[in-house]
Amino acid sequence: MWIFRLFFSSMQSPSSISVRCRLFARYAEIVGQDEVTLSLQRDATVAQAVAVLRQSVPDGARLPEQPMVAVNQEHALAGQVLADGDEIALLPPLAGG
Amino acid sequence: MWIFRLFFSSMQSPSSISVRCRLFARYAEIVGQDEVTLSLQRDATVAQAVAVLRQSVPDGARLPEQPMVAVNQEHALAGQVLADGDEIALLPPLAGG
Amino acid sequence: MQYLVDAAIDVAQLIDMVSSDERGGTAAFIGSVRRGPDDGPVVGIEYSAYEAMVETQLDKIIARAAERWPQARVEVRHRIGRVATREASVAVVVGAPHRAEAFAACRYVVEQLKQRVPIWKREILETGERRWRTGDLSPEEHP
Amino acid sequence: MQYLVDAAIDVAQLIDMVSSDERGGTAAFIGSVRRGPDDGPVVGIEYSAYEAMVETQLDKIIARAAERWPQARVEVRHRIGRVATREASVAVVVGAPHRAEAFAACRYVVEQLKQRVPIWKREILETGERRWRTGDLSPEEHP
Repeated sequence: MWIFRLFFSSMQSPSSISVRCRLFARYAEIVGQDEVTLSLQRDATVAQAVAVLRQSVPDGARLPEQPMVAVNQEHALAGQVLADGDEIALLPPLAGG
Repeated sequence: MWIFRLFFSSMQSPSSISVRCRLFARYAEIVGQDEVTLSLQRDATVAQAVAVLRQSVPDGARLPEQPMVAVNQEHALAGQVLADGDEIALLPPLAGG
Repeated sequence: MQYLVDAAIDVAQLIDMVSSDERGGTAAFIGSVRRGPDDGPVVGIEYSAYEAMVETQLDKIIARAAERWPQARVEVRHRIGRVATREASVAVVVGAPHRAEAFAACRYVVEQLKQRVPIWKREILETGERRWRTGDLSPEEHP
Repeated sequence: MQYLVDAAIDVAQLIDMVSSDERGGTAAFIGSVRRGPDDGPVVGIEYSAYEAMVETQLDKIIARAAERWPQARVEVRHRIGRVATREASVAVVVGAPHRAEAFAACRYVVEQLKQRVPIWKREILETGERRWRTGDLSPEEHP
């Protein structure tokens, strides 16, 4: 039973996941685009996604290392584990109102 | 000098004062009038004015013994001393808003 | 009379009056004539007031608010006479540079108004009967 | 989109929506585009948003307010796109049976909105230049 689970689990979770990353306001301006698809290792965290993004877009190093992030439209902490198909968003300091 | 003052003081302060007493809302309804002129002894207090009013108008005893009172449009305590020409008002429980 | 009005209160106009380039946050309180579950067939409210004292007291309340929140600007209107259910009976509108001041000054003026300003209301029932009400309380018993 | 609007916010209409026979107290917050003494020649603000998340987050904020103040009704509108100085950029309007609930729920929704709802503003200067601003803070330095 335990072996079965491991087997199916590895079937359903390939070694990499694909995550849609959205950029807004000043962050979109900095990197010159508002959407990037990132390929991440399985069980990658929000922090790892941000690190990959900062290295894979032009001027990505000008993005903060620990920006405010949302995952699937919910505020998320740096340690949250991502799943294939998630939408993450880098949010500049909010200024509604 | 002291005698002079006493003399002038008694000249300017006759033994009784006249006070205009206004009634509003339910209190006006109870006594059937919205204004009464009261003649009070010199140095009468708000409480004494209310006592005189309750005895001198029809159904005055149905007014509360310690209503909210204003003197010259300012909220006043029962012990406040009245002066000739003051306007006092009996205020039912306020209900603005 | 500056604060007592006998026609509909234009809240949008009051908001415009208190806002400015420097005052970006506006807090407002609008009281409307309501009919609660225990209130029976109330069709409106008739407001009466000690009019001169209303003006005197609101002048003072607004002056005290201006001392505490010097950058705030306050507008107050209260209906007098008959007001139908759901119409606004009172509006307190405060503009300030920041929202904390706007909320605090608005709340202050509303509470002071309820405590100090001599206005009374009489419910008008469907039957035509009228009934005095005290503020925020159950109907006054007739003595 | 329920909360984001690209035309003038009609505050009087929102007040009408949240008031009822049972909800006699309405508290409102209106934020307008301001130009403070240090802001220079700002002629307006351009708002942008993560629109789907604005809707998701405001739904949740309003649902949490409804748990805490079950008798309150909340309406929120936020402008998107360009808004001229002194126009309303946001309105939070709360009707409740009593004013304490209306004020508390209104303040709660405003604070939550400022903290959680992904909206950004860029000042438009007289010169045509644009400048990102953070909420309630000084202009962000460009990195």
